[in-house]
Amino acid sequence: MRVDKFSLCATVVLIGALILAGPAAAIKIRAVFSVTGPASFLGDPEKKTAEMLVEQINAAGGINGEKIELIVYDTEGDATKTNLAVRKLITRDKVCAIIGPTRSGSSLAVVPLIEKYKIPQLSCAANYKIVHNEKTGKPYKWIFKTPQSDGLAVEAIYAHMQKRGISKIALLSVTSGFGAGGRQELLRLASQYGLTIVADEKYGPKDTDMTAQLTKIKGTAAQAIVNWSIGPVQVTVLRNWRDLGMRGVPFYQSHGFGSRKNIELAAGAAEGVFCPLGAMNVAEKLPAGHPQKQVTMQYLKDYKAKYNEPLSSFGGHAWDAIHMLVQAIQTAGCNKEKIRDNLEQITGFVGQHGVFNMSENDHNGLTKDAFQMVVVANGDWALAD
Amino acid sequence: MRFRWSWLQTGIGPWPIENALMETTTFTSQLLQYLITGLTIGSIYSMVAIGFNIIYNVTEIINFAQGEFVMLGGLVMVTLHTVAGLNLLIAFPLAVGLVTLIGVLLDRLAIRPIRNPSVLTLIIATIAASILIKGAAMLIWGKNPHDLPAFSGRDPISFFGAVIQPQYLWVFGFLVLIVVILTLFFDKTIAGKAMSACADNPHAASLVGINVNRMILLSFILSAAIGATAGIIITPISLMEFDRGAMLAVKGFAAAILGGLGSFPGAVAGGLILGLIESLGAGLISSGYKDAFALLILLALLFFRPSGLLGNAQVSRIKRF
Amino acid sequence: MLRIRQTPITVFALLIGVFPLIAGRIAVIENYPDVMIFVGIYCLITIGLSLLMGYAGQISLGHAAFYGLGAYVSSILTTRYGINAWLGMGAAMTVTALVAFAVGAPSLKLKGHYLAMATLAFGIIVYIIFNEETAWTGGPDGMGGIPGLSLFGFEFDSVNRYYYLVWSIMLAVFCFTVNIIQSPAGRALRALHTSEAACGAMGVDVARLKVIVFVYSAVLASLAGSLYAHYMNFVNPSSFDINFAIKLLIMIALGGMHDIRGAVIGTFLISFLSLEWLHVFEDYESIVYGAILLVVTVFLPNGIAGLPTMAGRWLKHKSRG
Amino acid sequence: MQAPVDPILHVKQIMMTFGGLTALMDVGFNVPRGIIKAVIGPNGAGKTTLFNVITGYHRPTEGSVHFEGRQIQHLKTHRIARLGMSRTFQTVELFGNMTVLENVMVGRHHHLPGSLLSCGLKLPHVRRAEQHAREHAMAILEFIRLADKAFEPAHSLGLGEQKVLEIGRALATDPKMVCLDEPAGGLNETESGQLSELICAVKDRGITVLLVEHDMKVVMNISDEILVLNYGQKIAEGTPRQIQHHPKVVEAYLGGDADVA
Repeated sequence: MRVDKFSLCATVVLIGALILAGPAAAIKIRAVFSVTGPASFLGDPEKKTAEMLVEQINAAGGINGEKIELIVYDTEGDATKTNLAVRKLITRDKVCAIIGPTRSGSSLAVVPLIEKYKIPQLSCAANYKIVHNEKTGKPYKWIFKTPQSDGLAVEAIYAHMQKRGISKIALLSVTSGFGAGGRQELLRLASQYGLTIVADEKYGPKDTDMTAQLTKIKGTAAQAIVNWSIGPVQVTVLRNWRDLGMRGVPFYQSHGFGSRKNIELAAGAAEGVFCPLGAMNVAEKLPAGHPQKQVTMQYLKDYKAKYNEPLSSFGGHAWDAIHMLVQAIQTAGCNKEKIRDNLEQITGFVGQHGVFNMSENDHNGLTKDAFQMVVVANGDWALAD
Repeated sequence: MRFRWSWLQTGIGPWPIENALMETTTFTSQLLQYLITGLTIGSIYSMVAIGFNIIYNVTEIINFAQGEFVMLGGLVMVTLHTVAGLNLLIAFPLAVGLVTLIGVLLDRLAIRPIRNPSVLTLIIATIAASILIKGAAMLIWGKNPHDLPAFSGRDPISFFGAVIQPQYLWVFGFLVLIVVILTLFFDKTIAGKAMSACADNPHAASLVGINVNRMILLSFILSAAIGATAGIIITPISLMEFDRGAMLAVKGFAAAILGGLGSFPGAVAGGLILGLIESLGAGLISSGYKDAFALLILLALLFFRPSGLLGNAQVSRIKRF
Repeated sequence: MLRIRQTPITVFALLIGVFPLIAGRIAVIENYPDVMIFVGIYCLITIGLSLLMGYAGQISLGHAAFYGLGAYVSSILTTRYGINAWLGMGAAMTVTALVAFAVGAPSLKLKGHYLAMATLAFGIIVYIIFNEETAWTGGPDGMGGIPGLSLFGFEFDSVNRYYYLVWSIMLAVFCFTVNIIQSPAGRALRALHTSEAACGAMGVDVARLKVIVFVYSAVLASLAGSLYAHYMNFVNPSSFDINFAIKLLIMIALGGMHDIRGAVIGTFLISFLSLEWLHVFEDYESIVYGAILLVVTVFLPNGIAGLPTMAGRWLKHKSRG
Repeated sequence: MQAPVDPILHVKQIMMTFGGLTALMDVGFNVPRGIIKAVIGPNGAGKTTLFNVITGYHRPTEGSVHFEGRQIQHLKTHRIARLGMSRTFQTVELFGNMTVLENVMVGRHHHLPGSLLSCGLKLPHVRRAEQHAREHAMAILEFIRLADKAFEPAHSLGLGEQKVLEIGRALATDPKMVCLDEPAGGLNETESGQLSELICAVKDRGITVLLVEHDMKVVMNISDEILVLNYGQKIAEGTPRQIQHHPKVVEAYLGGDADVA
């Protein structure tokens, strides 16, 4: 029987094309960010950053020649949707590792899942409970997170206050996961820094005015105010503070304030406000010798070039997560156990939000040195002393 | 370069700390501040509640997209005034006009096409529209909040120890203006009287030759215009972003119910009372529970006066649901 | 005349039974059983709500709160006091029934939009309590470590196992509720919707019947909440907010208010749209969602369950020329 | 049928005011057992208000209502219904989307087990009771001659049939007395003739009838006693013959421009 030459050639070409086109089973990474919904202003820069980085890495040949396949699932900041998405990417997509979620609530919601299915995860949410099993007092085995824990930001703020001789403070927080997480740490750590909390006020994430809360604080002996919130309310509260003539009471924002857009929106009311920020927010202001100078400047440049919008500190969490994961995969391939072990052994990793030193007892790897105390001056950040 | 305390350089100097407290805050001035803040927020709620009432009176619908009008008002104004650089006096009416157009579209595309509707179907249509508008706004204006410059600067005015932002005065002013214009409209114009007739008894109104469809359209126009106005004047105080509408709609709805659905004095009173409860509750009792206080009082009131403060039980009985 | 036949229910039950076996073999829908667990849980709420809203004609925007109560009470009892999960669920249902009675008895005297506001207010207050009572609920961060369910040593720990658990409960509740609808009580309920006055004259205790149905639907929501909590092993307040209450309303309206089967169809559709299908639209998701809702409301004012009737009418119209 | 001496309904000095408006003033009368009593009067005379007071839809400002020797003015509607007093409505209040049979079966409601648990589980006694109720309702439909339309939706009936069905539904509650609010309103000659027959047939079953009616022909033909209201006050009471010639009644009807008898 004669073999048709044409069909033979066609088959060979086809098989060849399949081998070439179907990249040797790309490394599957999935990210779960709240790209839409109430926390979209956090998830959006994270998604953009992750996509940009994967593009860069793949353009440079991927990891050991293997391309990364990244798909971002939108959680809308919702616990149920996050649960579904994570379960889907574990059971259906069979991923090597997970990046995200964006919000503390969603991240805490999938802790049981991650631990059960044993998938390395790098969360981009802040709450320390994500990497701290309250029952054992140790980190969850499979979960890591890149954002600095609220406690570190609180310590940075409190240390600064202590230096300034402040002893009575007022707290303001938004009634969301972010605000509640920060408030808890603020209350917990106050006594260690010799601080008395004289007011503990809250407001809703969509409130239009916080004058009432500030007026109440005005009537106390508070020497400084700490505010813990994200989104438009953290700007509104600043304006109310300014309008009430309370500039004499120093105002500390959380690290959630880390976007220049917020200074702009505050329309001058942010002048003199303190804020603990990761190095990436003040990249240009860092001294040349600063360890993070180079990576932060590079990210800033790339992001601006690609998306032409101001950098947000939340994108930096995704940056840290992707890069650490890539580093872990380099020697582990898609071996989940090994990826996890590698992640735990990361030391001296220079990221956007600090220098990470992971360990068995610390799945965040940052200290309060990850924060620079920054003050708003002339409409821009400046390093505070 | 390291930065040193900005106020030391500018001479506002708070140090030593005790200076910060030099300005004594008495309880009365605090109370006054709560009242001022409450009335300002309340005025916005009132405006949203008035918007609810106008549409409710003619159609018996609670328009859940009412909050989106407010959001759109603010964001359209941002585009016209700060992005396109139009003068305030031109941008304001233009923004209101554009949002009104959305109101017309809402009526034409979502309300009118529904045949033999039940009131609940209509409500779902407005919910659907609000989801759609919110989604579109996210694409157009992005996910971040936007700001407008205050109409007459941001230098606060001192008032017996309390502080008033100039924008607060604009908020009060516009509430008064809206109330005056609406009163004149309903009392003096044919269209206004026809609308009141529709509100009292739509069936009878159509019998005497009033074009009920046109009145519904007019109600959407008016309500969108008022919503947009509220959005424009609140944005300099609290910024505006695509998903702010829902919260304002809920508060406005609560205000409308508190005052009695369909009653304009009720809407104004309901809004102001709601604002005051929130502000006083936050200031004097607990800020975490301030929204809960307002709603608890609303519930208690409803149990004793099932038609709200100034609502008419007889009228609400004719209305379908 | 409403007669729900047995055969379609049996077929439906069989389909539900074999679905995981089929879905497990098709990669694209491999995760659908997982989604279906939530569909089943939501169905429990909408079945009760449909009875309350579609049959008894009483609107409620407070059922997200009952759902939340079910979730939190059984979570707190199991995690803090180590109580057996099934007992916890029973306790949660009892607590919810008591709360529903306390809220329902005075609220259900209210009419139409006033009732909507009262239940909405209750829902928001409960939501605020979930957020604020951190010592009990863990606050906005939520609470984890909630144990899964097991029966005589059999753990419902995989998707498929929980799927069968949820859907067995759901089908039992569905049949139970269908029986109620076709019983004297159900007949009285449907009568109530048309004319409360006439119902009273027939010796039907209208107020009592309303409260009973309100409590029944609340208990179902509570059961759903407990099932949710023990599946997720985690709860946080935002799963029980107003948005969820409105989503329930949409599910029922979209499926068809006056038909309990409609509630199930609507729940399927909205759950799959929002949990699975619409994600491909990314930022356009909310626009597409709103548009779908709007189109369905405009063209199918009686919901999807009303489709056969509409089609029948259309065919009749056609054949007549 | 022998009428017992004690009246089935005793209305004592009813006063009813809405806001500042007095709708009923010192209205008092008796309805002896087993008769047909009509309440007539010009529009706005307070007839429907009187009905609403008797059947528990309004609570009188003053005065009392006694049904079978029991005070009922403070009771809720459904309690009064269960004591054996049922009613129809001036504007037809049928359950339009339900079938004719189901409408009548609603009238059997308080004779049926109603607990959600037993209904939901479809316990045998529920089924038996339901079967019984169905038979009972069919018998009533036979009586009101609507049996052939038992499975049609109520809203598809003509007005005359709807009015009849309302009476049938009221009968299903096993009442001792029915209150009919303008049963002949809007009906043509033939229909009101049939209706008169039906009302008499109801009386023959031993059920007392109280009716408000504008159609004087119907009233004069079937009533045993008539009560006349004007401006919320009782102006006359007596047999049809007495009423026809009562000077106050003639004045009330001819003096105002209300419909003339």
